[in-house]
Amino acid sequence: MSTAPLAADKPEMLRLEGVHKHFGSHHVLRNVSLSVRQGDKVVLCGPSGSGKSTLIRCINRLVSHDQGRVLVEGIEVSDHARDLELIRRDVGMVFQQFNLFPHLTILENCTLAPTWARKMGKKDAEALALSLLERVHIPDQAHKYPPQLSGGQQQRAAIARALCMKPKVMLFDEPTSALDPEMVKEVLDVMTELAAEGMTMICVTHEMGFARKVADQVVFMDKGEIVEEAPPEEFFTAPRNERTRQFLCQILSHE
Amino acid sequence: MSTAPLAADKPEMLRLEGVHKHFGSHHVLRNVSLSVRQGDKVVLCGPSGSGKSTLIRCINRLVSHDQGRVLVEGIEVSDHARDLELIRRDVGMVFQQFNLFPHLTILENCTLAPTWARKMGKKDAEALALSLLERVHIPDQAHKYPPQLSGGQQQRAAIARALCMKPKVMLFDEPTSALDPEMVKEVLDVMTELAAEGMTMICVTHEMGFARKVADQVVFMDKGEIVEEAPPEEFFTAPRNERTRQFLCQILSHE
Amino acid sequence: MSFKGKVFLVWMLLAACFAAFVASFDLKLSLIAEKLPFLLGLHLTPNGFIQGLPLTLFLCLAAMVFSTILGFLAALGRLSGNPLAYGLATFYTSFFRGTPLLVQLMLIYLGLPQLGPVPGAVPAGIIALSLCYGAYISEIFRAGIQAVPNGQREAAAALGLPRWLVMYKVILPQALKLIVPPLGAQFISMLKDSSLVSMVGLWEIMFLAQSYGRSSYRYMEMLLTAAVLYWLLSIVFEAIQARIEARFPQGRH
Amino acid sequence: MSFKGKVFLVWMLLAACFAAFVASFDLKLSLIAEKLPFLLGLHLTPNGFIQGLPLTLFLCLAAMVFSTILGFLAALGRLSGNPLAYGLATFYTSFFRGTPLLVQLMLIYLGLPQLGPVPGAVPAGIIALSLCYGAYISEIFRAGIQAVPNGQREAAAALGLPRWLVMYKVILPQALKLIVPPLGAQFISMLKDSSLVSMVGLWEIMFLAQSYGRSSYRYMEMLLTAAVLYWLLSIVFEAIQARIEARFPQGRH
Amino acid sequence: GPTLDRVTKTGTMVQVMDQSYPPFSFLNDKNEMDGFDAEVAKEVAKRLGVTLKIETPAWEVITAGNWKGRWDICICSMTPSKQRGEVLDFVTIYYNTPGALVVSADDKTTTSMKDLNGKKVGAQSGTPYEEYLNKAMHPEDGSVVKYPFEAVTVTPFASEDLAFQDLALGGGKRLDGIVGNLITIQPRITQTPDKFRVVDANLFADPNAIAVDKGDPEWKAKVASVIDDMRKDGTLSKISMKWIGADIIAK
Ligand SMILES: Nc1ncnc2c1ncn2[C@@H]1O[C@H](COP(=O)(O)OP(=O)(O)OP(=O)(O)O)[C@@H](O)[C@H]1O
Ligand SMILES: Nc1ncnc2c1ncn2[C@@H]1O[C@H](COP(=O)(O)OP(=O)(O)OP(=O)(O)O)[C@@H](O)[C@H]1O
Ligand SMILES: [Mg+2]
Ligand SMILES: [Mg+2]
Repeated sequence: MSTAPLAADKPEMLRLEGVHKHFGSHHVLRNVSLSVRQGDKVVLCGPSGSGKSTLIRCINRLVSHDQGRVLVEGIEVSDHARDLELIRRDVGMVFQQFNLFPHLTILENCTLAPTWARKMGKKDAEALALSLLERVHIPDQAHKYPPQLSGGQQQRAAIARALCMKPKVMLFDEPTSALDPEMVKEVLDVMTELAAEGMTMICVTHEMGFARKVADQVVFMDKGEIVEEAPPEEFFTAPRNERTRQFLCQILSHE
Repeated sequence: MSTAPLAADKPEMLRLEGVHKHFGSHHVLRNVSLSVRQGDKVVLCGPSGSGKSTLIRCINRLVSHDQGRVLVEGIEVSDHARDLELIRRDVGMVFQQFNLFPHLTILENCTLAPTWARKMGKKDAEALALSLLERVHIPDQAHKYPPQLSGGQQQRAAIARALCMKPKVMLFDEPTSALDPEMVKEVLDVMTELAAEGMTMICVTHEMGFARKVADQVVFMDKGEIVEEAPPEEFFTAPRNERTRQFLCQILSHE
Repeated sequence: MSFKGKVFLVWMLLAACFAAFVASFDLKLSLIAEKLPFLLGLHLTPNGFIQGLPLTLFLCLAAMVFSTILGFLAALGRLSGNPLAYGLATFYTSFFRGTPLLVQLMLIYLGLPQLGPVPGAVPAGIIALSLCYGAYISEIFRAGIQAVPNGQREAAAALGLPRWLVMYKVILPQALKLIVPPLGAQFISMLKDSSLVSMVGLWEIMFLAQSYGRSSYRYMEMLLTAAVLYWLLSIVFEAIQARIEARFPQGRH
Repeated sequence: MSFKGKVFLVWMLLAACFAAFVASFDLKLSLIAEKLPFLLGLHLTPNGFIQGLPLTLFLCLAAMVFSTILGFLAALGRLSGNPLAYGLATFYTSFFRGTPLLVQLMLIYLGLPQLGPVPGAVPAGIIALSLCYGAYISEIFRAGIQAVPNGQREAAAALGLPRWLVMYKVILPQALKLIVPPLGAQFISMLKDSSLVSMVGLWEIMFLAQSYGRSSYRYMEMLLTAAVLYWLLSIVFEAIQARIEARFPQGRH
Repeated sequence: GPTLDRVTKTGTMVQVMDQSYPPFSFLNDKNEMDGFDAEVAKEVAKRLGVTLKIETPAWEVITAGNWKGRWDICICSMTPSKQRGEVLDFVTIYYNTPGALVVSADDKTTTSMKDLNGKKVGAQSGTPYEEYLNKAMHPEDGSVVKYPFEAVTVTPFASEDLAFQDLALGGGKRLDGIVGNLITIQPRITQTPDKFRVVDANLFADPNAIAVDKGDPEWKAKVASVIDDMRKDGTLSKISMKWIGADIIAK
């Protein structure tokens, strides 16, 4: 009988220890610690400006932290260029604004990194890209340019692009908040499928339906601190912290 | 006993008769007719690209229609510059991207049109602007520049700016879809208050909670046509058209 | 040491290298000292007119004003739907961007008299510089005006503001942020191109430098002196430009 | 009639006005006909070297290549965090933007021999044009590179691509769209500034026009001929630029 | 005529001359135009009883003619020729000067123009010296010029300075020789000793005339008579001795 092993048994993928970050005099992350095991799905939420993006950008060092340690698979993230490139290849990232390369076709977007950074052959890279485009349900868009696609299609292409590097962790930074409402679902569906396949994921999102359904752990941030960290049932039904309660009330009230 | 008069008794504010619009060879509005009486609140929804924005832009001629007639208070909207300026002063508009003037303070944003187009004195215009900023709950932001405000505050400032011209109709084009989720509520609240005060409103939005609560009439567009037009109870519970049903299913499913 | 400090050091080093290179020419510094007051325009010409640096500055400042006005009008023409305005504006820019300033100056100085008016050297110089640079500047204004997001125009129009007011109160103030940097670059070019008007006998910096250089048979000394003056002027221009840029509000939503 | 048709009519009208103005100079057309083949470079110089239009084109094309490379490198320097690279790049651009091309040409043509190498007229001209325009072009590259949204850089970095590859495959191709138009404008300026290298005895268009004009005392005829040649060349340049621009994908998300 | 009327009416005579052609015209230490031509002009103005104003546009602009009342007279070392005569009137030839050949001081072999056959010889463009090298002189008086060489590679320069800078690098580096006005060359050689050597000091005689705009015979006659007086009473010769150190006045 094969059941998923208990979370505690799985190896640790990511670890943040007492991370601080300042932008000028602005203290954006305050003593943030977090541990994510293989296969975990973490949803990160909190008000605008609370430091969610900064936090997940510290993981692949698009932002460099001032203090504390960030470890990916046990390797400390630092400015060492070679190490950094290796870590980044294992950590996929999906942005709110898609950030597809508009001058390349969807297929070229997907094969660029595998051919250059993974030294994959052109044929292999294209085959891999096509299979992943299939997985996000847009195989027929491979030869179009990003601006020719709808927002939802672009975001799914961006997910495929990240998956082409065969990452071990995926970071999502509000992947659906720039989308028209009818397209939100198609992207969330792809993310749900990815979660079901066992991908380790950290996801900044305000789609609480998705959080309820997919997350193992919901993390709530405010003013640079992790205020609450709980499994979704507990988080939504019995938030311990007053700030969490307020936040949930605000974003759920108009649904 | 003062009750609201029956809708049919109220004078007609807006009327579209068989309006067509092409962008090049792309037929964007197909024989659209619509009538809005004073005090009516109409919510317009439909998939991306269905022509919602184009439709409401035809009303104040940010887009010029090819065929059919558009009447505002019985005056036909045409290219006649003087008439057009007069009509536009009576029709307020709020955009998805706020479109505040970033080089002017919020107060200056609000007083620009009254002083130049309504020839109001500077003092009067400022007093009016401050009272309206109060009404949208941001009187303390009057002397800041737009980029210094949060999205929700900016959108409320944009509503105040439009109200400063004392318009008879307000057009809203997805006023909350560029906002962070915690800010959606504060804008919808202001719009609900405005509706309660009897403003005639046409509102493109996907906030179905708002539509249920405020609208007299919900209009569903697809591919340039008005497909369904019904009071909210009927629209949400018993949509007659298949396309409406599909759309509602898509955007309500992940809430 | 700070980044700025290090950069300053690098500059000093390079300036020293340049000075060493120049020193290898075996320059007669006494000549420079003797002629500098004239280049700086501390004296008037025998005709009682300004000369040297003040004349260069005067020509440029006048041409700046006129070329900016011309450039703005031509930009409106290029953005206009009126075929006459559009045709005029494009013909103007094509001709004045496509032909050498020297030819334009000669057409005005030697050609205009054929039609009647006989322009003096100063007006001819200012007209030529203004027309030529107006053509370049029109492109800058056009790009700046077009870069203002269309939403701004729409929001202003939706408020019922007349078109000129939209341009004056909403578009131009925002376009300026994009217009000022390339405009400053054009003015620095103009500074140096103004030396061409020595053709019509104006004693600006380059004219004096060349005259002195030839009559003393010390061409390099004078050219270098002129170069340093132009360099200083352009550094001053850049500083002014940076000041103006700094006054624009930073953010855009 | 279509807008284009009307604009064409306006152009024809203006061209006719211009022709009438020029005709009022009482030009000796036979002289133009006689000298045109030389200006067009249909014959070689007595030295067996190219002259006239082909020489102008050759100088410009060579200087275009070198100034673009220089400009790109200087732009990288200005965007770099390394104080040496930054200092070098800013010193270079400040000097070559701030001083007249004439002085730069003289420094290279007459100054370099002091250090040893005696550059010929053609290399000196190309070096001077390249250095001078490289300084302007660096500013264009800098602005173009900076205008590519930061998200592009971040997305590429997040994929683990090394920095040079991010520049080469992601940033530059997108920056080109913003770089090409002002670059084209610079090349058109360069076309006309290349006439300055006649100073060192290169028989390009302006040199020939001026010497024929001087020796026949028919200065206007020759200047106008040169002007028309430059104008035509710049129209051709603009057409090529428009073609290149048209090849860029239109949309941006 | 119009020029004479204007000079009488305004009491000023506007003299136009080259900005730098020492010792005939140049900016002196007081920043005033000075030299042989300037002094002749001063004297002419004095005798006409008017004040003198000097303007210095580019040579091309002066020789384009059609002065439109901008300038009244050009005492500016202009060599008369048939073509120039079409746009300007020549009052009188006031001095002659020899054309000279200069080579680099380190060039010990060149003894005449003949030795420079096929070599690079520089001259200021638009001058009789360039025409001489091109074997294309057309003197106004119709005299025939002798050319004691087959063909040289003519290298025209916008200014003589650059030609001399090139020659100063050494014979054959960029240039083998220069043909120019002996009188303008002389001070240059004294200023920069050990660089140049005059090979032939009398290639041909170059006449220099006073020019006025076309269409005013009265003014032309008036200037001619003033110059004639100055020639007769020795004033011109005195000025010549002062600036040139020799009497080059055309008799
Ligand atoms: N590069 C930067 N320079 C300066 N300040 C920054 C920078 N990036 C972020 N900040 C500031 O840091 C704070 C946290 O930003 P962050 O983007 O992490 O918030 P967030 O929680 O992702 O908010 P949002 O929901 O708006 O994306 C904000 O106050 C922001 O203004
Ligand atoms: N200025 C324009 N030029 C050309 N096509 C246009 C223009 N404006 C809109 N369109 C096209 O017209 C169609 C309808 O556009 P419109 O903006 O009205 O749709 P919408 O219903 O408002 O969609 P969304 O929800 O994305 O705002 C779309 O296909 C769009 O591409
Ligand atoms: Mg964020
Ligand atoms: Mg829309």
